[in-house]
Amino acid sequence: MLEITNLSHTYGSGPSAHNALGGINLKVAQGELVCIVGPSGCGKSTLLRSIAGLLRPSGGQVTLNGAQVEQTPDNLAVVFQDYSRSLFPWMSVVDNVSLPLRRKGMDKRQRGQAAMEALEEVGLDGAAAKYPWQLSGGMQQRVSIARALAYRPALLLMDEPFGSVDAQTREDLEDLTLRVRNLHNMTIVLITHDIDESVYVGDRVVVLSKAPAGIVGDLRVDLPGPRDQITTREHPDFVHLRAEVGRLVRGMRSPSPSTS
Amino acid sequence: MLEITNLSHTYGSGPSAHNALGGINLKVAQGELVCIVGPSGCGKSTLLRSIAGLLRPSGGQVTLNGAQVEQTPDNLAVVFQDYSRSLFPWMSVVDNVSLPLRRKGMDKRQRGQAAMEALEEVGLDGAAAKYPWQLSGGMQQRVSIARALAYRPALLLMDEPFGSVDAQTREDLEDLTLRVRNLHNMTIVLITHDIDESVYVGDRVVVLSKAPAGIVGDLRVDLPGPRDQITTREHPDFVHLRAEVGRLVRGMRSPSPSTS
Amino acid sequence: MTRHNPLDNRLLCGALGVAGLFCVMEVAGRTGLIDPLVFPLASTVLGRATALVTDGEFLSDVASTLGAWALGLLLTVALAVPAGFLLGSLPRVESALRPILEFLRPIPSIALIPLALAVFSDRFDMKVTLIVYAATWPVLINTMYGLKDVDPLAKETLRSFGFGKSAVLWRVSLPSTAPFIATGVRLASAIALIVAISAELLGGGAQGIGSYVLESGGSADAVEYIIAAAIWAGIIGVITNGLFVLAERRIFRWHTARTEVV
Amino acid sequence: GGSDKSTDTTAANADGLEKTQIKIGALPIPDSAALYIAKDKGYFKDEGLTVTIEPVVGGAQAQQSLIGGSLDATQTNYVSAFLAVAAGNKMKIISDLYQAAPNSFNLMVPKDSSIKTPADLKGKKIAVNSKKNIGTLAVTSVLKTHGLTEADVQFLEFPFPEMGAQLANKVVDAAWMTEPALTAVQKNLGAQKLADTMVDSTADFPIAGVVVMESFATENPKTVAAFQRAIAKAQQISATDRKAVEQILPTYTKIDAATAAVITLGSFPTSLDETRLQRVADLMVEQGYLKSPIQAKTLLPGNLG
Amino acid sequence: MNGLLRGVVRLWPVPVVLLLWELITRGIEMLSFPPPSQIATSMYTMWLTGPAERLWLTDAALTNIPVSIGRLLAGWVLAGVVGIVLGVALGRSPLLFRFIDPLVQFARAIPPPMLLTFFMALLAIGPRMQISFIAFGIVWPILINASEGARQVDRQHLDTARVFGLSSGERLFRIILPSAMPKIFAGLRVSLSLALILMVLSELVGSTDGIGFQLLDAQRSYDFSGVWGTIVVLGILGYVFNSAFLAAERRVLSWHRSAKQTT
Ligand SMILES: Nc1ncnc2c1ncn2[C@@H]1O[C@H](COP(=O)(O)OP(=O)(O)OP(=O)(O)O)[C@@H](O)[C@H]1O
Ligand SMILES: Nc1ncnc2c1ncn2[C@@H]1O[C@H](COP(=O)(O)OP(=O)(O)OP(=O)(O)O)[C@@H](O)[C@H]1O
Ligand SMILES: [Mg+2]
Ligand SMILES: [Mg+2]
Repeated sequence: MLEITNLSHTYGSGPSAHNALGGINLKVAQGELVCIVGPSGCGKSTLLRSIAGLLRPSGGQVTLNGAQVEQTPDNLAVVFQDYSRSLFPWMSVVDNVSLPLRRKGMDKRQRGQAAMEALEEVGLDGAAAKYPWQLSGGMQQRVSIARALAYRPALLLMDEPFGSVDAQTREDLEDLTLRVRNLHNMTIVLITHDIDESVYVGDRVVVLSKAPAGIVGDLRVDLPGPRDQITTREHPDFVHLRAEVGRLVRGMRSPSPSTS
Repeated sequence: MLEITNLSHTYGSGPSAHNALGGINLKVAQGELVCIVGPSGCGKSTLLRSIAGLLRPSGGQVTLNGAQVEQTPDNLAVVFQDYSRSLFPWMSVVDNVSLPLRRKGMDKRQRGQAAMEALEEVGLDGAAAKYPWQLSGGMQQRVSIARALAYRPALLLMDEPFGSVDAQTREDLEDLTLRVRNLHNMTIVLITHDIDESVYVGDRVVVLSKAPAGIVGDLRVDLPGPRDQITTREHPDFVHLRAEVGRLVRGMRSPSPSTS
Repeated sequence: MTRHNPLDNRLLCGALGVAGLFCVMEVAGRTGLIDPLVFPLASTVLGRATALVTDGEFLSDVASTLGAWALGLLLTVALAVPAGFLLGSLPRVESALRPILEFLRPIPSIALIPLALAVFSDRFDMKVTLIVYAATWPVLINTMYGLKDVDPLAKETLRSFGFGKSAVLWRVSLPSTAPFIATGVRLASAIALIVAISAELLGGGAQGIGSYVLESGGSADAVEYIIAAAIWAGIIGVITNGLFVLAERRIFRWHTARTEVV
Repeated sequence: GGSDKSTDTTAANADGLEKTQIKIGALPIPDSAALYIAKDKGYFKDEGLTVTIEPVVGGAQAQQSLIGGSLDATQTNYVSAFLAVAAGNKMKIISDLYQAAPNSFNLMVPKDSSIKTPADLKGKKIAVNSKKNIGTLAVTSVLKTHGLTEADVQFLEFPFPEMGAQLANKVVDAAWMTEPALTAVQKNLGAQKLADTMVDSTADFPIAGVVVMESFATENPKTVAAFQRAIAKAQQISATDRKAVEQILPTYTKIDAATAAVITLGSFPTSLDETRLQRVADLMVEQGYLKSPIQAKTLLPGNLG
Repeated sequence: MNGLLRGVVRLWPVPVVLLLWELITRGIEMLSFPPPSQIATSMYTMWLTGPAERLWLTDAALTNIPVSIGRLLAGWVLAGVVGIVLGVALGRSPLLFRFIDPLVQFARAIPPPMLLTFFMALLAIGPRMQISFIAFGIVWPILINASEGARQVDRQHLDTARVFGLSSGERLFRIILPSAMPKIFAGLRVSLSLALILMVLSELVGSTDGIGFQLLDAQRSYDFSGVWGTIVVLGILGYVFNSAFLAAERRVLSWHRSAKQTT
């Protein structure tokens, strides 16, 4: 479904240029959930923005269902890393969630209902009438997740979507994502820093190296489904995979914070 | 050093009022590192803002070294949850870090040097001349950590400071925080969602309940120092404490994301 | 990777736009849509305007107007920006002074010219005062609006490091308000030019673009002179605005980089 | 403000003048020809005066400049001067400059206008350069002789150069005009003369002179006298030598030599005559411009109060 | 009631300034600067000595003030519509901007008194010409602010809109306009005061009614308390308009104020 060929990107030009992506090749099949992990600043968000057509890469190309991505493709949703700035402060929470649903040809009532359902699923039905700036960080993040899930996109891109919530909510949101994916056969690319999470939710885990980002590992996660927070995490394959991913990420790290 | 008595806060008024803090009592000793955990949206950031004197609480009071906090107290640093908005887009990274040092009576050269050292410690010496909006999310977060640490405050407040970085960097930053705390005898209040982290870095872990937030647990962490990412985490007390905290957080969760 | 799309050239596009308007006016005149007797042909006016370039008298008039403009604008900024900060950061003072300011603001500087004539023994001073009076408002208002737009978290960051009010003002409020102020100054710059010329036009005087128009007032084709001078006023406006924009782009790269259309 | 602030109040020089630097306001119209002739021919210099002539917009504005002190003297029309004095301003007329001649101020109508005599103006719109001024005064007296009053018409203010356009656009039905616009509308638009407004009670009507603040006149009697002598010489030339006027016009107005040669000029009186001025004041009283009579002689220097 | 009282109390600087002004003008005794008491008297006779059944308004008040306000508001609304539409278009289309911007900068630097010549030539004098003249003269702050506001939408907001495939209409009405609103309002507010100025100007030449006409009339008659009276009326009108505008703004931009509030 999604095919990335030789994708590279350089920010700026001249001596201050920064080569963020150095020729990435990646195929994602329909209905697959691919997790991307890699050190901070390696180029994960850049990759995601290229897939979303928000950034014109310096080289290579992204094709989606055979067509090259030039503009932002249809039927796509993104949960941005900087979620608080991606919510519109002049709209209430429920309006923020229902806004994209206009494209789905729903009428006002349907939109409101779908938005309320999505908010309920992330545990925010009580905050529907509030404005984003009246919410805590984690609640804002959940609004942007609800917005993306309510949209039921064919391709969902998530950039560290569960970073600001507590452990229990995080697990619930992981399960919610898996459930929605299965129900609607979505393709998902999810960036995360949590190696356990990447193995738990992913069908595949792709490990990126430090700048310029390249793929240093692409592990298939063959855990028995349906996944479960307790049994899956205790599964020997899980423990093995997570150690493997950990090793890959660690090995690829570049100038580490000084440990003097 | 820090004493919080009966602190309560309500946002707004009338029917849409939201009672975020419901009478919190807490004492933090000089040099202590207290971790605060609690469900998303319970009021952790609100508590932190009250301590920083950025929010006038509806009731109760905060005293610091015997004096009531009315204004922002001296010799304080904060790492905000919404770190990207707390960096100044019109200044380079190194200027962002060195700005607060003006208050320390350092001259320009000293400030630059201290800022560069701090950036090095968080692994960002290469990005000193860039602007915040040219950095990735995790890098921005590290800039704001570097800024706080370079300042060497007597009291350091951190609101989910390591949420956007990869696992390895996170561990390095945890150790960095502990090291700087020991060197300069700082008092630190750290909000986190990672229960392991709270036990690993904290001298105490305080668990808050869902709105209105109250303290449901206050656990002393008596792990042998100096802490170490591998041995400490394997220590039986660590495993025990983390399970304890996990139970407390889970127990106090309110309307959970639907798990149908 | 360098593309040479002519449409990327600002100057070329601008020139095309101007030429387009010129042609429309000329055609309107030639087809009688606008009676050339009532309003001269674009080409006639252009000829007249071009001839002014070699008119030493006109050039010294332009210099004199620009002198008042520059001084007036400088004083405006020196006055309105601090005032905007004062009013924006001291709500009590603002609410006390608001009735007076809001009363003064809509009073046309042009209606004040006869009164100003009776007060000032020097026309230059009078011009500059009127310029400051009229140009202050956009700078003041933009400063106050910009101040309201400062990200509170940025302010809190500095406050949390123990910086005082003035430091927050100087290091956060000023830089993040600066783009707003710049827009205000850009608006004010045109107003200053307008007021300078209007004051010459309605108050008399020996020097200035307005006086030049005044001197030609007795001529049979005075309208041509008025329009030719108006064209020069417009051109000066385009040039000064261009300079301001250029400066803004340099100074506020941090602002445009995050927001501008790519 | 006040005249105390005016420029360079030098102590008595060789001629005993109180003040040698004078700034005078003038309109760029034929009325002020003598000022420029006096400057051009060096008559001011002969009297020890250095005179700067600054363009002004109109009588009212120029008088405000006198009060403020940016001008020492100014050309003004007499109607404005009397109105200003009646309002309480203390001013003196020190020289006469211009006087109406036949066909120097005409009411014009468009080429194909249905208005044939001033009596047809009932309910019509008339353009004048300034309301409550010499134009309305003169037009009203023409209307009176045709059985109409001021209330029968509507006066609209337009600058002289724009009146042609307003006639052509039928915004106004008639326009009260003077040179050079008068010639221009005849030539360009074929506009026609409806009436000469300077006949009967306004025949040879005094139009414009030079005024100063009363305080200026009392403080600088010798300077005023020197100024008057210089103007008198220049008026003598203007009155007798049309060529001299035609030559000076292009130097301070944008009237070219060819136009200057054909336009109708008023006359240039060589003395300041109180009885002539009194006609203006009386007509103004008659038409209600002034509430109470004014003695013209109180406006001449030497008659204080 | 409480709010009203507070509103009145807030006006305390007004009497203070009036008193000072009275003392100063009495002190300097200049004809062109009559004391406020005299101005008040002349305002009263000018506008408030009519018959009781018309609320004591005189003919002058009833003919001049409403027509002026009508022209002013018509011009302002016209300028608002044109300014916002064109400004947002310029702000969002770099190409259009490159073509039109010099003309915009050119046009807004032309002094209105000179512009009047042009407008009188284009449109015969009358309300049509006056309204378009006012609109033309005041459109610039709205246009420039709107284009600036539309250009400087937070890129994250636009990316979000693009990602969710919002149509261009939704992008415009739900993202760009709301983000540009604060700036647009700043422009509208500046223009409202400018409109008053342009209204006066448009009534100075060739008009037969309006506040500007009355101002001119007073000037021509050397009636300085009349001149000041009209100036005061302009000030009062400006104050009233501005207060009404601010009230509207507070409603429309409530999200903006709260979102930007320091806690
Ligand atoms: N400005 C505000 N206006 C109204 N309500 C607010 C405001 N700020 C916060 N709240 C409410 O107060 C509660 C606590 O918010 P707070 O930011 O302290 O939560 P938190 O514990 O930091 O959560 P998180 O872990 O998600 O950041 C939330 O329910 C939120 O909706
Ligand atoms: N607008 C920009 N201009 C210049 N450099 C940029 C810009 N945006 C990103 N970069 C650089 O590109 C690199 C990759 O950034 P990116 O945001 O893709 O990282 P990331 O993998 O998402 O990191 P994180 O996990 O910290 O979010 C970083 O080194 C950053 O400094
Ligand atoms: Mg990222
Ligand atoms: Mg929080």
